Amino acid sequence: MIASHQIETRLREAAEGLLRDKKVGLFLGYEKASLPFRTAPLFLTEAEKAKRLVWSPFCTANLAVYLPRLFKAPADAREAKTMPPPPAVGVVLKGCDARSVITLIQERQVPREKLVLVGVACPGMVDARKAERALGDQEALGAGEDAQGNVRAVVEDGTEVTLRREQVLADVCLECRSPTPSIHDILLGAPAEARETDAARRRTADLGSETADRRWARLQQALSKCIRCNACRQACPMCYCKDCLLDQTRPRWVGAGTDISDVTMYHLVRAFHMAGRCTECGACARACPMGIDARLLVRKLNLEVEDLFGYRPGAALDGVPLLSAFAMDDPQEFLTEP
Amino acid sequence: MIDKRIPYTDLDRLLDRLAKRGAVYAPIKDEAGEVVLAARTHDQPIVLEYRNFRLSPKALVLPQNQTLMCFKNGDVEEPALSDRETFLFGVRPCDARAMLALDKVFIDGDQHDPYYARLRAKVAVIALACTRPTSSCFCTSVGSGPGDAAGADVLAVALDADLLLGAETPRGQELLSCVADLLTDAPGAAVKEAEGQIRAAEDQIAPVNLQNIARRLRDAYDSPLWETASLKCLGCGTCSYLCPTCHCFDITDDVRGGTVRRVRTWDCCAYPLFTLHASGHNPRPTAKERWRQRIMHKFRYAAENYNHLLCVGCGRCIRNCPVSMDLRTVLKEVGA
Amino acid sequence: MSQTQTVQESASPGAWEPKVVAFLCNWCSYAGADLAGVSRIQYPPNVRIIRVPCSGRINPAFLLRALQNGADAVLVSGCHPGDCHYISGNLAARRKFALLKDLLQYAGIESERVQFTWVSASEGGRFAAIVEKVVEQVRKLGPNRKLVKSL
Amino acid sequence: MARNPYLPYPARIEEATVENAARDIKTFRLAFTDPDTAAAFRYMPGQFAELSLPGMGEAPFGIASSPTEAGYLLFSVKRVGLFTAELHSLEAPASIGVRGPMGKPFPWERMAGRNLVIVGGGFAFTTLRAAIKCILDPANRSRFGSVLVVYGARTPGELMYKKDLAEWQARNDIDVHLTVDEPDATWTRHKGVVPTVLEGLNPSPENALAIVCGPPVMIRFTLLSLAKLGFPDGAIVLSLEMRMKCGIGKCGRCNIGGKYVCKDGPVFTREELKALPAEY
Repeated sequence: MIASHQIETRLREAAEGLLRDKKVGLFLGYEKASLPFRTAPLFLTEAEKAKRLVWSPFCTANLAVYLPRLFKAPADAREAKTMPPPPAVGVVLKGCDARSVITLIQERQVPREKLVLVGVACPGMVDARKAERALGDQEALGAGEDAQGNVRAVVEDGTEVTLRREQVLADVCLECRSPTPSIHDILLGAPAEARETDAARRRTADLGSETADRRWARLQQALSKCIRCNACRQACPMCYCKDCLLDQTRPRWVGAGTDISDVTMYHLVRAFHMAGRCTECGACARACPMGIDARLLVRKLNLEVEDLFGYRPGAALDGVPLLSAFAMDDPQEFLTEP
Repeated sequence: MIDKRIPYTDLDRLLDRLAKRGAVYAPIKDEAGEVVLAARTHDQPIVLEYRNFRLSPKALVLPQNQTLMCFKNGDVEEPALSDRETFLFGVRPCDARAMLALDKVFIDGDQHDPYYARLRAKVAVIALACTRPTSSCFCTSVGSGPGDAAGADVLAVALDADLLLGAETPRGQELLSCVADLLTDAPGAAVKEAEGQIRAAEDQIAPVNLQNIARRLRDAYDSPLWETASLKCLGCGTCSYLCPTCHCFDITDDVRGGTVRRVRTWDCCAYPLFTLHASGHNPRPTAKERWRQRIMHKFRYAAENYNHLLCVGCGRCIRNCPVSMDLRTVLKEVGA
Repeated sequence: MSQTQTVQESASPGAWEPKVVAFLCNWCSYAGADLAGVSRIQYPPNVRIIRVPCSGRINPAFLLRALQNGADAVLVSGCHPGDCHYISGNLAARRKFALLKDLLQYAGIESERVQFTWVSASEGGRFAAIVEKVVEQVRKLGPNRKLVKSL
Repeated sequence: MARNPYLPYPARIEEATVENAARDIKTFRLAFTDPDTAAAFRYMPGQFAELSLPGMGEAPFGIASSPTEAGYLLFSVKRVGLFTAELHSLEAPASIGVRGPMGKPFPWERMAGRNLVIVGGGFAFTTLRAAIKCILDPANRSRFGSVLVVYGARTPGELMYKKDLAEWQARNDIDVHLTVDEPDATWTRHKGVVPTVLEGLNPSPENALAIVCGPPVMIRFTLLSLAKLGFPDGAIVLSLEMRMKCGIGKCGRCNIGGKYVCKDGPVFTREELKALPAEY
């Protein structure tokens, strides 16, 4: 494993070079956040400020979420004339983020030629909530990483606590099958060995032989905490629709409040719109302020997508989006026959 | 003023007494082991070790879904509301203060809001002073603090052996008098200890310079700061929905058959639809204007209109922002 | 008056009858249903038909919305593969439906409540048989209580 | 106890008339079903009300009638969104809710004794019609100086309130100038945009007050013209529109700076607006 600080140094050099040589007008990376176990997205436009960039096990955000809005098509003819052409954008990508970018390129939301992709072979990122929970009663004042990739935190009473890496890695990282970006212009870090994750992926989506009523009750229980803040949707790089069905009022598909029926509608609709598109970055679950496993439904859908159609969203740039295509012999065992 | 004491062993009796009069909300552990403010049940012990609740208690006075009226067969029905009292035990001082801020908006103004007012009138707050603030707390900078009694009817401080209590309003006095038999006068040493504890908590909180913040924000309305600070905003409602003072709402109609329910739901200024006109025009078209509105509303417009900030420094927005936005950064930079 | 018609509640619980909302494509299945009627083929009157241009036009939200508004089941029917008036609308829909059915089943909505089939314009008998089957299955399941929004 | 401000007063649509050639503006004449409400609903031109249709929600509209027209309320509504489409589909005697009156009216105390310059464009003429009706009422007319009206629309067919316009043109205590961008064969009045016509008429700013309502572009250029004519900012009155929900300053969306259009507006002087951020 290459130490984070070495990657950080090279990342800063790369960003500085790209900005200085005007290869990009904007560089998206991470900077230090005010709270431990976190980083904040950084919109960098000046080469001199490249030192603000950080690389650590806390670079969780999927920066691909910002790309569609940076390359948003002009709203009307007037805007088309007055809007300056978007600059080329450099962006730091982990394996999952790269899958998102691939999907965005496939869906023609971002132009590949305007992107400089700085991939980092990702060793897995820390789930801030897991880390906080692991500290129990104590609050961390600062956090870093040791040579083995374990997390070290300084807590309130001044003591230093080491949290074992496996203990605090995000679930989504434990399930990740392509931690090294499959698409990149620059690659930092040594490609990590892909984990054997299929069992982990299936286990998390398996409800065994539970009855429909039990499954429904479990879903309702999980969603009952939802406050409809839209964080899961807004954090998702695939949720770029200009007019989201969930916001439409003419007709209004989903009521505005937290009636459990509307909450369930919200999550079913959102999940289904991810079918064949979710790149399993975990942004939705991370964003949820209520700690809901927002991947609950999508995780299962992704397994189906792969089992039924052999499709892995974001795996390859030349793939056709699953639901934009069809085959005469697609499975249809689910159909009702007289 | 803190002058009474009750041993922890009698706390349940005190809450039982309150439960006879109305609903008691108290800190208990939920199924995930997180301490939440929830309706107290007998099988769940009260917990006193917690920083603050993930959700502020604002939903108890400003429910996320509030039925305003129902239309049925051409008639309009207003929802019946129970008149039972609601006791909030263990609310942190910041959240208690937030209720005062909401009062400014919904009650004190030229138009009082009957739905809020009815719920609010029933609520009595027994606040629990903070002993262990978090690194995202900045209550001391918005005129509050770990021992702030504003908004509390009774302020409590948890010491090792006892809970100290003091009435802060006539309502609080009435409450304590109805449980007077469970209370004894707090010895001076205990009161001193409580004060020391609060001061120690205060010292842990990093201040944010909010001197003349309304004026600084007025002068900084056109600052490039808003654009840079809002770039990473995802436009979700986490900050607003968790905020104890954010109160903006939407009114929509739910239809089912011949019945229509007009319902008020929380809304958020970070959403593009919040201000979108039917014509397509949007006075706050980008995250820049919307993020500026959020800060201006809390620290400038509210100061101008109510002489009261719409922020209590609880830090929920900081802790929960998916992209780690920290409004303290903007507040520090603005006009600095 | 409102954007969504609500399926009326039955008069009393004892008199419950399954309510099935059927989304039929204009070119094949709607004509198939029509043929069933013209041919006087008996089928249960529990089905409420909504005509759509093509099964490919159906947004899963239509089906969810029907369930939310009190339908006990939804049935979607399009042209047989290869027969789509728009060449491939039903083929694109087939992938969606396969996943939607799985998703809803996983969520805990009984698979009998969300059914898909193909009926051609000449298959009046098939349409009647399918409706009969769906209604029978739903009758066994009882009224749908999941996702239903009550005011 | 004060009445619940969220409860609409029940009313009925008595008449719905199409106002323009494009047929997307209708004027609805409403009457309260309860005579006590009718007596209690006291308003002045410039104020607005929230119309309510159960199942569709509510939307704010300027009141187009004058309190001198007793017994009914007028609202002219353009079909643009969800609510207005539904409203346009209704006919007498459909029931409808009315919540209000809301906001501050035109500054009637300040208008008294002054010469009034009333400038309107397109379908934003609604509350201006109310104001003119009120001014021209025999009981009120003597309280004001001269009244000059400039009203413009894209085409002759888009001018609203044709009956009123004809009536006003026949009077000698009001000077009405109509203008269109694209005249048809029968058009005999002004041609051109409102600000140009206004400048041509050259009204004196002396002891005068201008009231301006119209689309944003018209407002922008009319303000330039008024400045050229010497009208000080304090003597220019504007009426704003915003997305609203509660109408009573709580829901937090119609504010411009610290002012709420629903309760501090919708009528502002240009001077007041200049002190506010340009977020409208």
